[in-house]
Amino acid sequence: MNEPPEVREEDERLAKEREKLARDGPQLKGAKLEARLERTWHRPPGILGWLATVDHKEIGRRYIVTALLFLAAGGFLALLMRLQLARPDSNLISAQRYNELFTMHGSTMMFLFAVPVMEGVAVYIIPLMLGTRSTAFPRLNAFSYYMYLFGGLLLWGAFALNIAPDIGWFAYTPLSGPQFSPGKRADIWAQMITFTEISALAAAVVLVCTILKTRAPGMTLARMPLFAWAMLVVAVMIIFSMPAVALASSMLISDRLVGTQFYNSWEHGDALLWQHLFWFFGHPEVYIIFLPATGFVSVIVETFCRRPVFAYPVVVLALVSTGILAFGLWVHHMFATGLPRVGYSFYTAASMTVAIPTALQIFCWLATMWDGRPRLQVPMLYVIGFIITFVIGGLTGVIIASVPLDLQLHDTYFIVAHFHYVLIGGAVFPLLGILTYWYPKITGRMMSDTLGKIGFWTIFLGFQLTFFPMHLSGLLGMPRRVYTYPAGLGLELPNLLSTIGAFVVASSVVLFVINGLVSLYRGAIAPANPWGATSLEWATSSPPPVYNFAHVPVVESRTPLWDIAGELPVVTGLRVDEKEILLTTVVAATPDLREPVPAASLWPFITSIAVAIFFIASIFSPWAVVFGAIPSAIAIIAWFWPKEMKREPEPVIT
Amino acid sequence: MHQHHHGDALGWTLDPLLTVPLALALLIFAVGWSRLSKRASTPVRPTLFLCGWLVLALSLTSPLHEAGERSFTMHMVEHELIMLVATLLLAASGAGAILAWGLPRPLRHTLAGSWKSPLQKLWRRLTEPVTATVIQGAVMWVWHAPPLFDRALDSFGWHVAQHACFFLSSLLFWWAMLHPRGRASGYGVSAACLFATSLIGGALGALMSLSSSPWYADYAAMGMTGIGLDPVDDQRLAGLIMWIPGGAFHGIAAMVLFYKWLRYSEGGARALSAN
Amino acid sequence: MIPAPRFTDSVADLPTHKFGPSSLTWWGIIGFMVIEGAAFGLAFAAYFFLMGHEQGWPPEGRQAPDVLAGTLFTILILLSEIPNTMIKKAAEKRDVPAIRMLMPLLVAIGAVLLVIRGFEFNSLNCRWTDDAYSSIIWALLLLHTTHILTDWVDTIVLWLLMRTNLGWDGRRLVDTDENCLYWRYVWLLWLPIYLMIYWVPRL
Amino acid sequence: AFLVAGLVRRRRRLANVMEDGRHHESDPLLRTALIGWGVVVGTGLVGLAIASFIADRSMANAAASEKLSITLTANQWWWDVRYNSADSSKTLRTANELHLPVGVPVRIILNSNDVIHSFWVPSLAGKQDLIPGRQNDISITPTKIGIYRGQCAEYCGAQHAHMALVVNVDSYADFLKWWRHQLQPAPPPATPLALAGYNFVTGRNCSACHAIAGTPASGTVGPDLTHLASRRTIAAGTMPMGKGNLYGWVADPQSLKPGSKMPTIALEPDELHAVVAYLETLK
Repeated sequence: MNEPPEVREEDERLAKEREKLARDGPQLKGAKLEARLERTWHRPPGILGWLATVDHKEIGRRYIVTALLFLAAGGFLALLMRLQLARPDSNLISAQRYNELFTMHGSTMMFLFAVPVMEGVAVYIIPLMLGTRSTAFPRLNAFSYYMYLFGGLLLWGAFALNIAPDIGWFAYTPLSGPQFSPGKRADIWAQMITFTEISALAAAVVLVCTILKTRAPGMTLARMPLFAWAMLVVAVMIIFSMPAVALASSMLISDRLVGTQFYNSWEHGDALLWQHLFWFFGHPEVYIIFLPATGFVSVIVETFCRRPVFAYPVVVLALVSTGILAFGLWVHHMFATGLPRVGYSFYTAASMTVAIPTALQIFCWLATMWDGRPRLQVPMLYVIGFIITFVIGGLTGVIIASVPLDLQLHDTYFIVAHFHYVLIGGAVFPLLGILTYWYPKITGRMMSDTLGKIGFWTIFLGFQLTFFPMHLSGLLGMPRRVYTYPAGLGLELPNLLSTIGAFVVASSVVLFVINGLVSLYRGAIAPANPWGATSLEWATSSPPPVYNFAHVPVVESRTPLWDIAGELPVVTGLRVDEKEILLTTVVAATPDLREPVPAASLWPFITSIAVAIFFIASIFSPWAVVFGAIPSAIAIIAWFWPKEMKREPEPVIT
Repeated sequence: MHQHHHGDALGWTLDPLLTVPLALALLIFAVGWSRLSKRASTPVRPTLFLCGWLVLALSLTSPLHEAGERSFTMHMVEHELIMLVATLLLAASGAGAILAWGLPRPLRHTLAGSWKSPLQKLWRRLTEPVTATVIQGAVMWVWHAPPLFDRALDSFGWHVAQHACFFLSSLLFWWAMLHPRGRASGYGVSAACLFATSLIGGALGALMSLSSSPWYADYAAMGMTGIGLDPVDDQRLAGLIMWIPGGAFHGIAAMVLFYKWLRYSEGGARALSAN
Repeated sequence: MIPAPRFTDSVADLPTHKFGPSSLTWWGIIGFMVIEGAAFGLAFAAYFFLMGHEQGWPPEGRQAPDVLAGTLFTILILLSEIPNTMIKKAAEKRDVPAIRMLMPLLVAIGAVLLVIRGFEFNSLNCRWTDDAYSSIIWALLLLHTTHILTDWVDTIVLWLLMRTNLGWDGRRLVDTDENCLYWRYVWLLWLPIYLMIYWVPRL
Repeated sequence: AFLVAGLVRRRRRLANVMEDGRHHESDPLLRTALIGWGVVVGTGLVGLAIASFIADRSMANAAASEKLSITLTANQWWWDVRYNSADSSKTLRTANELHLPVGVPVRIILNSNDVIHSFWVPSLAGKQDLIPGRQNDISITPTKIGIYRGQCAEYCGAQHAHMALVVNVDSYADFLKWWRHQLQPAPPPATPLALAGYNFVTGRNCSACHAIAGTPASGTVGPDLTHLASRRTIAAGTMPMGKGNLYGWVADPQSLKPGSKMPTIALEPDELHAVVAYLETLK
C-alpha cells in the first residue's frame, strides 16, 4: 500500500532470490539433504548451547529424566513413612518430620512428577507423532522446563535446609495461613506451586498450538493419534484449571506476606474459599494425570493387538467428556465440610457420571484386544496390569462418590488406597509401559525383555500387597496423615503388609532403572519401527535426527504406517537453510503457512533465572515484586526481540 | 410478591402481556406454514417449533409460573425450561422463514428490504458464537443481581422484561451454537462456547447453592417457601438445579456438537467408520 | 527401516505469515487470554463467594469506593478502542506509516490510564489489610493493572520496533494486529471489574 | 455389584482370547456390546445413585428430633465439650470425652477455635468438619451401649495423630448419673499433699489455661480439668489415664506429645508429687 518504492523493488529482487533457495524435494534428498538439515537444525555446542537448546527432544528427555528423579525422591519419602508406620506407636520419625514427609511426598508426586512427566513425554513424542520438525514456541517450551526445574529445586532445597513445608500437599487454610504456620515453610510450598503452574501452563499452550497447528498435512482431527487427543484435552484442562491454584496460592501468599485477609474468617474471609479454588484445580488435576495415561494405553493396545483402537470416535468423546465433567466435580472432595444437605444427591449423581466415559474407554480397549491378536510383550503386560488395577480403583471411586459412604471413608486410608490404585494403577503402570515402548525411539536401543517382565510382575504384585491392605486399615478407622497409630485397633497387620509391599515396589523400580541404564549401553540396536507400530514417530530413525523428518509426511488414514504400500507420501519445498516448519489448518490439516522456527537462545534460561530470583526473593521481601519484575521484563523483551530484518522472499500476503 | 398469597391454589397466568405475543407467534407460524406447506417440506422443523412454543407457553402461563413466585426453585425450573429447552427447540427448528411467510405481504417485504442491512449485519454480529455466549452470560448474571431480581418479583412488567431478556439472549445463543458459519470449524467453537457457558452458569448456580443467606428479599421474607423448604434451602436447591443439571445440559450439548465437528473434520466418514 | 519418500505437493509457495487463526502466535495469544480469563473468572467467583457470606457489602463500617476515578478510567479505556481499531486495520493493510503515527497515541493513552489507575487505588476507601472485602477489591484492581502495564510495555516495544526497518516485516505486522486484539481483551475484562468494584457495593 | 459382575465376565472372556488367539467376533457384535455396556454401566450407576439417595434420606430423617444438644469445639489438638442447657447452672464443660445416653437423638454443634478439624467416630457417624468461622452440626442416635473411639480426621498440624475422642454410650440412667456428677464442682483437697497441689495448680502456671469448677482456676485456653481423673485418657487419647501417665504428662508434655500447646514447666519433685496427688482427686 503505502510502502516506499524501493521496498517494491526489493520485493522483486527477493522473489527472484526465492527461486534459488534450497528446499527439500526430489532435487535435494537422501544423505545430502540430511547433511544440510543437520547443519541448519543443530544447536551450538558446549554448555551454553546445552542451556540454549530449543530442540523438543532434548527438552522432553530432560523433562522425563528430571521427573523420574523426583519420582525416586518422592518414593524414597514414602518408604520412610512406611517404615514409621510399620509398627504402632513407633518413634522412628518425629511428628514434625513425618508431616514434612507426607507433604513433600504428595507435592512432589503431584506437581513435580505426575504432571511434568506426562508433559515431558508429550513434548518429546507429540511433534514426532504429528510429523513435524519442532513444537510450536520452542523457546517457551525451554522456559517451561527451567521453571519446572527451579520449582523442584526450591522445594527440595528447602527440605535439605530443614524448612520444608509441613502443611500437606493441599495446604488447607487456615492451617497454612500466617497465624498457624509461621516461618517460611508454607511460603516455600506456595512459591513451588507458582513455579510449577507457570511451567505447566506454558507447556499446555505449547502443546495446544503444536497439536492444532503443526500436524502433518492430511492428519485431520479424526485421524489424529489418540495420545495426541488425550494431550490436547489435558492441555486445555490445564489452561482452565491451573489458574485456580495460581489464584488460590497467590492469595495465600499475600495473606502470609502482605497481610491480606482472604482466608481469615475473623476478618470476613473464608477458610473454605481455599478449598473451593484448590479443588476446582485439584479435581481436574487427577484427570490431567490420568488422561495422558489413557492415551498411552490406546497407543500400546493398538500396536500390540495389530488392530486400530475399536470405536475411535467413542474414545475421543470419552476423553473430551471426561475433561468437561472433571470441572463439575470438585465439591466431592468437600463432602464433610458441611455442604448444604439438599445438594447431596446432586453431588453423588454428578460424581458417578464420570464413571461412564471411563467405563466406555475400558470397553473399547478390551474390544480391541478381543478383536485383535494381542502380543504379551512388556508394554502390553503393563496395560493389562493397568486395567485390573484401575478397575478396582474405579470401583472404590464409585463407592466414595456416594455422599453417605464418603462421609465414613473420607480422609481415611481407604482413600489413600483408592487414589493410589487410580494414580499408580491408572497412570504409573501405563507410563512404565510407554517408557518401555518408546525407549528404543528415544535412545536407539531396546530394553531387556526378561528384566522388563520380572520388573512388571514385582511391581504389580508389590503394588497390590502395599495398597490392598490399606482399604482394610481405612475401613478399620485409620485416618490419613497420622504419624502413628495406637496398638490394639487391629491396624498392625495391614500396616505391616503395606510396608513390606512398599519395599517390593521400590525394588522393582530400582530394577526398572537398572534395566534402563544397562540397556542404554548393552541393549539391542533398535530399528526405526521395532514394534511394527502405525504412527508417524516410527517413520523416522531411532533415535530421530535433530530435524525429526527429512521430509514432512502426508497422512491419508488414521493408521498411516500400516496403510502405506512401502512408500511414505511426503510434501516438499520446506527450506533447508533456515529452520522452518509447516503449519496446517486446525481441522482439516491442509498446508497453510511456512513458519520460521527460532534459533537456540539463552534468553529463556536467563528469563527463568530472573523470574526464579523474583519469586524466591518475594518470600523474603514484598519489594522483590518491584526489583524482580524489571529484570524479568527486560529478559522477556530480549527474548522476543527479532534479531534481524527478515524480508522473507515470499509470494503473496493474504 | 404481587397479588398472591400462601395457600391460594395455583392458577394460570393469562395476562395479555404474555398471551397476546404467544398467540400471535403461533398464528403467524400457522399462516406461514399453511402458505409454505404447498411447497414441499418435511414436518421435522414445524414439530420442533411447536414443541418449543408449547414448552415456552406452558412454562410462562401454567401454574408453574405462579409456583415460581412462591419458591425460587420453581422459578429456576421455569427459567431453565425457557433457556435450555424452549429456546433450543425454537432455534433448532430454524423457523425464521416460516415465520416470515406468515406475515402479511407488505410487512414481509419491508422486513425483507431492511433485512439485507443493517439488521442483517447486526444479526450476524450478535450470532457470533463468542458474542452470543458473552451476551447470554451477562444477561444471566445481571438479572440475578438482587435489586433487579427483586424488582422482577415485585412488578409484573419487570418480570415479563426479565423473561424476555432470558428468552431472547438464549434464543440468540442457541441459534449461534446450532447454526455456525463455516460449518466444519464452527461446531468446534460452539462446543467450546457451550463448555464455557456450563462454567459461567455453573458458577452462578454454585454461588447460589453455597451461599449461607438468601439473596432475594421476597423469598427471604417467606418463613417457608411454597415447596416446604426454608428460603436458604430453597435457594440452594435452585442453585443446584442451575449448576448441576443445567451444567450437564450444556456439557452434553457441547459433546453433541463436538461429535459433529469431529465428523466434519474428516472429509468422508471413512476414518470414523473404519472400525 | 525408514519408509522411502514418495513426493507429492510442494509447499514452497506458501506464505510465512497470515493474520488471524492461521497464525501460530494468534493461537498462543488466545491460549494466554483463556488462562488469564480463567484466573479473572475465578477471582470474580471468589468475590461473589465472599459476598455471599456477608450480611452487608461492603461489610459494615466500610464505605463503598468513590466512583470518579474509575469512571474516568472506563471512559478513556473505551475511547482508546478507536485508535486501537485504526492500528489493527492499518496493520492488516500493511500501512506501516499509519501505525508509526498512531502507536504513540496508544502509548500516551496507556500512560494516562496508569496515572488514573493510581488515583483509583486511592479512592477505594480501604487498605488491602483491612478485611477480606478490601483484599479482594484490591486484588481485582491490581490484577487488572498488571494487564494494563504489560500491554503498555508491549505496545512501547512494538512501537520502537515499528520505527525501525524491522517494522516492514510481515510477521511484525501480525504481532501488531495481535497486540490490538489483546488490548481489546484488556478493556473488555475491565467492564465487569468496574461494576464489581464500584457498583456492586452500592446495590 | 452389577459393575463387578460385568467386569469379571469381560475379563474372563478376554483371558480366553489371549490363550487361544481366537478372534472371530465380528464388528456389529462388538458394537452392540459397546452400546449394551454403556447401558449396563449407566443403569448400575443410576441404581447406586438411588441407593445413595435413600441412605442419605434415612440419615436425614434420623436427624429429625434431637433431645440433647452438645457444642464441640476443636482446638489444636484437643476437644472442648459443652453440654448445652437453657439453664446456665446446668451447662457442663468437659474435654476429650463425650457421654451419650443410648437411643436418645443428640445434636452436636461443631466449631473450631483455630484450624479445620473433622469430627469422626467411625462406629457412630460419618465425618463432619469443624471450621473456624462456620458452624456445622451432626446428629447422632447411638444404638448400642459401649465405648467408641473417635479421631480428628482432617490434618490439623503437628499432633493431628494425637487428637482422639472417647465416646461413652451409656444407659440413660448411667448417663444421668454421670451428668449429675459432672455438674458438681471439684472436691476440695483432703490431704496436705493434695492441698499443696491445689495451691500450685490454682495459683500459678496451670490456671492461666485450665479451669477447675469450684476453684479460682478459670483459664479457657486448655481443657477443663474439673473431673479430669474420671476420664479414660490423657491429652486427647495420647495415653490412658493413670498415675504413672499423669506423672509423665505433667512433668514433660513436650516429650510425650511434641508440639502440644502445653509447655513443659520445670517442676521440683515435691511439686510434681503434689500436683499429681491433687489431680488424682478430681474424679
